[in-house]
Amino acid sequence: MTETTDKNGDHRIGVYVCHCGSNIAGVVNVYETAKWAQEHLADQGVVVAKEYKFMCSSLGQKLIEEDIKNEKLDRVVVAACSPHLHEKTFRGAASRAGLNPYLVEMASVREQVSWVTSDNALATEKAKAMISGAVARVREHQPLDPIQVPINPSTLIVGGGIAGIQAALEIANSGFHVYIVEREPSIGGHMAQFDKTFPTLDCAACILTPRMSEVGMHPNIELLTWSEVENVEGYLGNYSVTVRKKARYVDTSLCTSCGICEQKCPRKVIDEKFNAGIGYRKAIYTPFEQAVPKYPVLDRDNCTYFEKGTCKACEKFCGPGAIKFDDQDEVVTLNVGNVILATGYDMFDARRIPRYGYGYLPNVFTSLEFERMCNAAGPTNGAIVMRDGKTPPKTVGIIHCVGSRDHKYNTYCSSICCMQSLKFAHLVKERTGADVFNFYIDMRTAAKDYDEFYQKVLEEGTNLIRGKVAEVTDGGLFDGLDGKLIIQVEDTLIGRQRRIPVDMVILAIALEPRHDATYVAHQFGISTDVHGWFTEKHPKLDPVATMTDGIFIAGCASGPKDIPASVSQGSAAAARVVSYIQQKELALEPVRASINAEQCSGCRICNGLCPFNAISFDAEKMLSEVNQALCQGCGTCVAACPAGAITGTGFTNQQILAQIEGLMCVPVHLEAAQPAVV
Amino acid sequence: MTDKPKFAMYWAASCGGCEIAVLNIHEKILDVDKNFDVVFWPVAMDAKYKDVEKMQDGEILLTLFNGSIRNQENEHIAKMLRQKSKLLVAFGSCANEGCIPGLANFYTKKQIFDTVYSTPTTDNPEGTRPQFNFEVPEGKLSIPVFNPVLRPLDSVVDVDYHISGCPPESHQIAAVIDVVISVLEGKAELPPKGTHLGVGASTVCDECKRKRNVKQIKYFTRVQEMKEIDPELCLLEQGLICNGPATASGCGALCPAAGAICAGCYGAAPGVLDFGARMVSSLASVVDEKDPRKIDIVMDDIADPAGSFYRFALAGSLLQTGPASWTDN
Amino acid sequence: MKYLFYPGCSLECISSAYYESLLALQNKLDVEFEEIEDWNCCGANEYIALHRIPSYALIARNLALAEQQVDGAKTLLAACSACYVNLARTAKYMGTDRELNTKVNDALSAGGLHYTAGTVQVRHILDALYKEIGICKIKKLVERPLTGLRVAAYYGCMVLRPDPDQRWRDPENPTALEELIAACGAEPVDFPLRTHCCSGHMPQISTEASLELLRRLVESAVKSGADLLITTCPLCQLNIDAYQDEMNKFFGTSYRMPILFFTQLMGLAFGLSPDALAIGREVVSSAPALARIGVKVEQIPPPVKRPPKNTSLPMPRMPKAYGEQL
Amino acid sequence: MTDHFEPLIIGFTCNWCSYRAADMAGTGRVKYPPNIRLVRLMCSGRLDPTFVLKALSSGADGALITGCHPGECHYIEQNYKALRRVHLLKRILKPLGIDPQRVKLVWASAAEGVYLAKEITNFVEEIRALGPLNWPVHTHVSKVKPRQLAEVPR
Amino acid sequence: MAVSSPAPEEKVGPQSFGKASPPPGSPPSQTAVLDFFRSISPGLPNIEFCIQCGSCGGSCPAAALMDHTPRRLFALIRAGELEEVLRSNTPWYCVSCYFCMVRCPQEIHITDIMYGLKTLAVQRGYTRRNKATDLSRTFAGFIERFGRSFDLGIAANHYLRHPPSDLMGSAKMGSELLFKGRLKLTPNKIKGIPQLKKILKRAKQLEAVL
Repeated sequence: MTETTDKNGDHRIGVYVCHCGSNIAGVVNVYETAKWAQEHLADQGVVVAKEYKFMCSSLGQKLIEEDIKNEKLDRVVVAACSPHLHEKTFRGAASRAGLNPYLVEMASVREQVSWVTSDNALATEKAKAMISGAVARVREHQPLDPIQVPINPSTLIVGGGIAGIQAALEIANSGFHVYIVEREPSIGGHMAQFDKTFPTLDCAACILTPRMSEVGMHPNIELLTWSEVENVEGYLGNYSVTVRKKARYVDTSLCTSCGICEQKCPRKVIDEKFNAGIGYRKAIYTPFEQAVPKYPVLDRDNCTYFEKGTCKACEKFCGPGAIKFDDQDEVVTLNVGNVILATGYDMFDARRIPRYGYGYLPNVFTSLEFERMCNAAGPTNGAIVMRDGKTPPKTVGIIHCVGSRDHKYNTYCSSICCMQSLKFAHLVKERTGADVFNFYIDMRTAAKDYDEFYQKVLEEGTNLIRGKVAEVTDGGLFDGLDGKLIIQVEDTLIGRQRRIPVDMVILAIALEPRHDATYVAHQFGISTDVHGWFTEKHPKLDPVATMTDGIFIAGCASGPKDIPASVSQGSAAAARVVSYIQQKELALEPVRASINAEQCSGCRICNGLCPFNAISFDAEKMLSEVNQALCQGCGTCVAACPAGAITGTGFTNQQILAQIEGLMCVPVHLEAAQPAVV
Repeated sequence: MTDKPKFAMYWAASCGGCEIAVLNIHEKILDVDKNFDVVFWPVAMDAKYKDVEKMQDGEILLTLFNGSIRNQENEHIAKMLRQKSKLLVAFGSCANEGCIPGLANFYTKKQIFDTVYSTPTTDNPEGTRPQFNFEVPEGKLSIPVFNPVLRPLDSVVDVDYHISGCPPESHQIAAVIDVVISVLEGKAELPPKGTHLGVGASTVCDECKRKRNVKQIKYFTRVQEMKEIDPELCLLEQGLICNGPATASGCGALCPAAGAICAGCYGAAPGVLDFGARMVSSLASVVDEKDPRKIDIVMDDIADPAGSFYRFALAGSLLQTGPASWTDN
Repeated sequence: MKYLFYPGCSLECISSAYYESLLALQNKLDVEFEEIEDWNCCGANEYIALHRIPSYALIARNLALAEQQVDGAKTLLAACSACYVNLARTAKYMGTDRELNTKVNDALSAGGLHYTAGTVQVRHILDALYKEIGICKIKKLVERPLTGLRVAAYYGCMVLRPDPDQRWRDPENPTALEELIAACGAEPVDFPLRTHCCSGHMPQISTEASLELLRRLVESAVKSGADLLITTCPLCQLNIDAYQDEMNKFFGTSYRMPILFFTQLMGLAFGLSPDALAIGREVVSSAPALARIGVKVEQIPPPVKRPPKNTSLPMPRMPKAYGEQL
Repeated sequence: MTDHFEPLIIGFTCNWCSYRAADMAGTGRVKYPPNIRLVRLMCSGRLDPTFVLKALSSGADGALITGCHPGECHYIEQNYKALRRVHLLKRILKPLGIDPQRVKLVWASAAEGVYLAKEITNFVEEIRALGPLNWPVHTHVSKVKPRQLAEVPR
Repeated sequence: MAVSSPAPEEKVGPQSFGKASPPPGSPPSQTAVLDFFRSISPGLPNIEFCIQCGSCGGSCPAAALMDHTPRRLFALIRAGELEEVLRSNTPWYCVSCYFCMVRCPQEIHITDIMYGLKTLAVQRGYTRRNKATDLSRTFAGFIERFGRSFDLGIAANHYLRHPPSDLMGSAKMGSELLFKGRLKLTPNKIKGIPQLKKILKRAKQLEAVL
């Protein structure tokens, strides 16, 4: 392997030492180094060793190209800066000279030697060592060709919330086909449940509905509502995703969505989903007026017919006979090039904090319940009332940070609750004139016009109390306060404990990752953070991409966001996807693992190691195989294979072992050494 | 008689099992006798070193050398046989990677002697130790010096072929003899130098019949600690440290078939540098823990990591032995 | 089943009722409480206010003695909540805080003692009854169901908090006593302040403040329609029981809310006689309330008239065992 | 050999974090001893114990393995494999009488150039304190020839 | 850690966190503050994480009586106002209900810290003769003497110093308890008193050098 059978230079290697102005030459004796390489590495096949002021300059590159041609070089080592800067440059030069670009190796003598070493002599020695390492390594290099993968132009978007809708429209409008898979009967997501949106207070429905219908009618968009992703296979440009379309018991081809079935259905059930549990729906229903698509769904678990075998009211009254009791789940396979995950968030379960009384104190509501209550199309038609359904509250307490910023629940800040709570304060004032108390730890209103909104709410005379509420109770009251709720809190600004009686409490509950987020992440081969939010490729510079090529994320799937942020992420993700699609074909770095079938023993040790599911096991042949396009080239399986059957191109054992030996052959010179400690 | 090509077999530091394996080829031994003139085989016949010394260089055609290089005698004979033979074959695990005797490399010469000559089980009140050179009235006595480090044959002399195994499978020995004979008869070509005869391209798992799943090891255990062993399932997945995944195939996976772990006597798979490192790397990769403390808890279950991963290959490994042994004399 | 047992000072006299009723349960539940030889006071919350290391040493002495008595039974039960917390906290910190451990053991060694962290499991009686013996078994033992008796469960603080060993699912929303009450055939009422503070040692420090806290408790208990309170803590019992008159005087109220120990209630359900359970030692007599036991109250069927149209919005549904699904 | 001992250390770096950290140290002109020589891997998960043994047995006095912080691996979770391998590797070095401290695992993100430089400096000093490993050169002969296969029937 | 060390330079006044006391007005180094907290409370008190949310003050049943809420104390300590903290009555009104501790979003060991502050206040001689300290002292006295608490004794002792607001009421209650056999006239004494005394003596020495 590393010990080379050919001491008489069957390779013809060129070594090029860059001065980088004085950056390198100022510390490393480049002339001596080049000379040394020429002499001492001749037996390794070094035939040319030159130094030059700026290797990366066009002249420097020319120099290399000429040598490759004239000296018939078959390997090149450039001792200059970090490969992260100029590897591409010198590879380019090589290929222009007709040499396979992957036969070039760089020694980073600037970042790793001249810039970090104080003693010049020692620096020169280290430079030599690194060059000899690079030479030894490059001897083992093999010519490689980049992997070309075609990009399937259609895209899958998981989740039909505002982020998903935005992304879908962007892509569809640029002329490419989009599938939206939505778990619920209608798209719209959480935003459809809201009433007003901060800070502008325009009604959510008014701005969302047009977009929903646009999606519904768009020729390039195919909606799969009431459906869930079952399985994902493939890789960038060529994903094949199987989707289960849950039985709707309504033949959408016949249904005119007249809504008669819903009217006639005798069965009334609590609407846990869209109405957040404070409203009712029928057993056959469309979640809300402007639902897209508007076809109803039959809720099998609550349908009298499925329970008792009689009723069929819907069927009787349905003109076109669209009710289909024998409807079955259907599994379809979608072939797409890219995927955008806009799966959104779940709401924190306030019952986990018993001291706030949600669940047994009737007049404690969650923020989502309250949104529904405010919503003109909601259970109370927008009337703000207490749990009895008629009395409007005279005093309302709004508690921030419920389930956020707390080590027992979620340590992060849910970022929207402050503004949402201020919005609630405004709505309560506006509609009931009640006194409002907002209990906050820190007021976070950092975005355009948000703080102005805060000012506005202050102006309306809302009581803002800085303090995390200790408890909400109906016990231990003085007379005359019966039926009231006592909010016990330390008003940290006056440093005193206060017990504030209110009629109604609203808990601004945290945003949490979807309960099945980690499962979904695993399906698509991406990762989640400790909380379960999807992790971005880079939190700042690449917030919508993931570590897996061709899988993008948008909206709250990667962490709490308000509507503007989610929308812009939708567009961003769409832009990334479109740019991929328009390239039609993509070249991937040929740093890949491959398994030698003859050597593989099928022990299956490597199978579980690949986070990108690139390794599959062929039970027939009892062999494991690597899918070249899925492989990201980390080399973990290479290192793990007990039979040494896996090789990782670009970083083979031979190359690395050779480099180690090469690096070793120049000791840290004792003559040169004043103790080299900084 | 003498025109027959000459055959020799020698044992250095070894147990003699290899010789028995040779005898296990049954009547084929007659072919050996028919085709060869057996000149030197201390176990089988009387022979003197000086007879060998007298021979011409390369006079012996085929020498099967089993056993590792423990002392200067081994070393001397190894060099002599190298000189006298055309084909020197490292025969068996000892000669190839040190085998069980190689485990002595975990200790220094001193520790070894202490163990041998002054433990309670040894009746040696004066604590006498071997004197390599000893003056007696009759003159000077000397016994072979004990090397601080046990080494496999190929780190002392150049070796033409390797036959793995502890001991090598008899049918493979027979096969080798067939080849050599057919070469003699000009029917076949010699395989390239350095070839490992009788070794497969892959590892023991390739020949193992046990069914296996994606590996996720939560704990390690030992046979004696288990209630029962699943006869179907891969031993590794049952928490047993089976060296099968890293051990060159060729033996037919006899041990795992019998419900015993593969100890690794066939040495590392082709192209592999260090046997232990392969086991370390692959096992560690499939341990199903992320928390350093939990990882340590799992790994505490491995009674003797170095011992189990280097049971046969220590003397042939990259490190070969501890630093103390190198300096010790 | 055998347990090491640390009664604590208050059980000696001021809450002897707790002690006696507890012992009375022994053979019913066939458990054995082996009292620690020559145990000393845990120092409540007073000693630790003056000295840090000494207070831990004071407590650790009991642990060390317990360790000597450990044989098979390594669970140490405390009846008094304060004692329980003190013992449990010390046992925990002896394990987690090396510095404290060495110092305390140093001190103990002066008395020829030593405590090895982890040798003794400290638990509260309620915790042991609820988790180890179990509601089912208790149900089986009930001979005289307390049907018709409305009981408010009052936990107080320290049995639930700080819960050093994470014994309870939720330190603010316990269900153990309620389940116990139900098992005894009585009816647990919804008592909002059941985990609130009885004002501890405040009567001695600031009477007014303590009376206010007591008033909240008693009032809320009365509002919740309870016939009597049951508790797990001597101090809670003492405060609510003994200071009720003073409280009434102070606020001009006239509450008579009796408070018993949960062991006494269990005893009754197991068919033991009131005086065997030392019932009657409470200041606010529980006699009127207990008079109802055994008396079948007639269930008058509600008048059949159409209820007014229900406009109310549905409540969020509480799953049965809520903690499980969290 | 003079009594003055200069350790020779081979460092294995992850292309995405620690190698970039090394670049960062460079651009920041953060000085550290030249006793370390870095080998670039795509990921600490590529770290094969063979590399470490090879380094030690061919003259290195120590080996530094660096990778992304747990949970930040560019390849999601491969650095945990490196972590486990190092754990087990140390366990086989000990019985051979090689101080496990000669192998060190350091997490360094692409931003932590200064930190990496500090860690390198520390490690060099630690190794200096442990003294030379000076492995005899004669040990690695023919160890690296690949084993060829026989064409003979098996 | 040398908070209550008897060494003279440690006595430079309440500002001292065991380190050299900072010039007036300048805040103490936060590390010193953390060491301080670790020194007065076992385990890891987590105090560095306090976000001043007031869960503690809100939950505290005795908050009404306190001159500072617990939250405020932590802020004061961070600001170097140790004197005011030690003069504060807050720790003395703590009834150890542990609400603050289970509710604190940052899992700070508030109650333990309160104990710590009490002991420190006592050791540094900040405790005015207030009811709470006296109660503790009386209680402690009985324990050290008998190894058990002695309700009647303690009550008598305490009420002699601080007569209860309505003496008659208390007397009536006392007699009732007595009558119900819930008060003993003589204290119980444990056998191991000498042993206990030795232990506490040693412990106090250790406390001193802490």
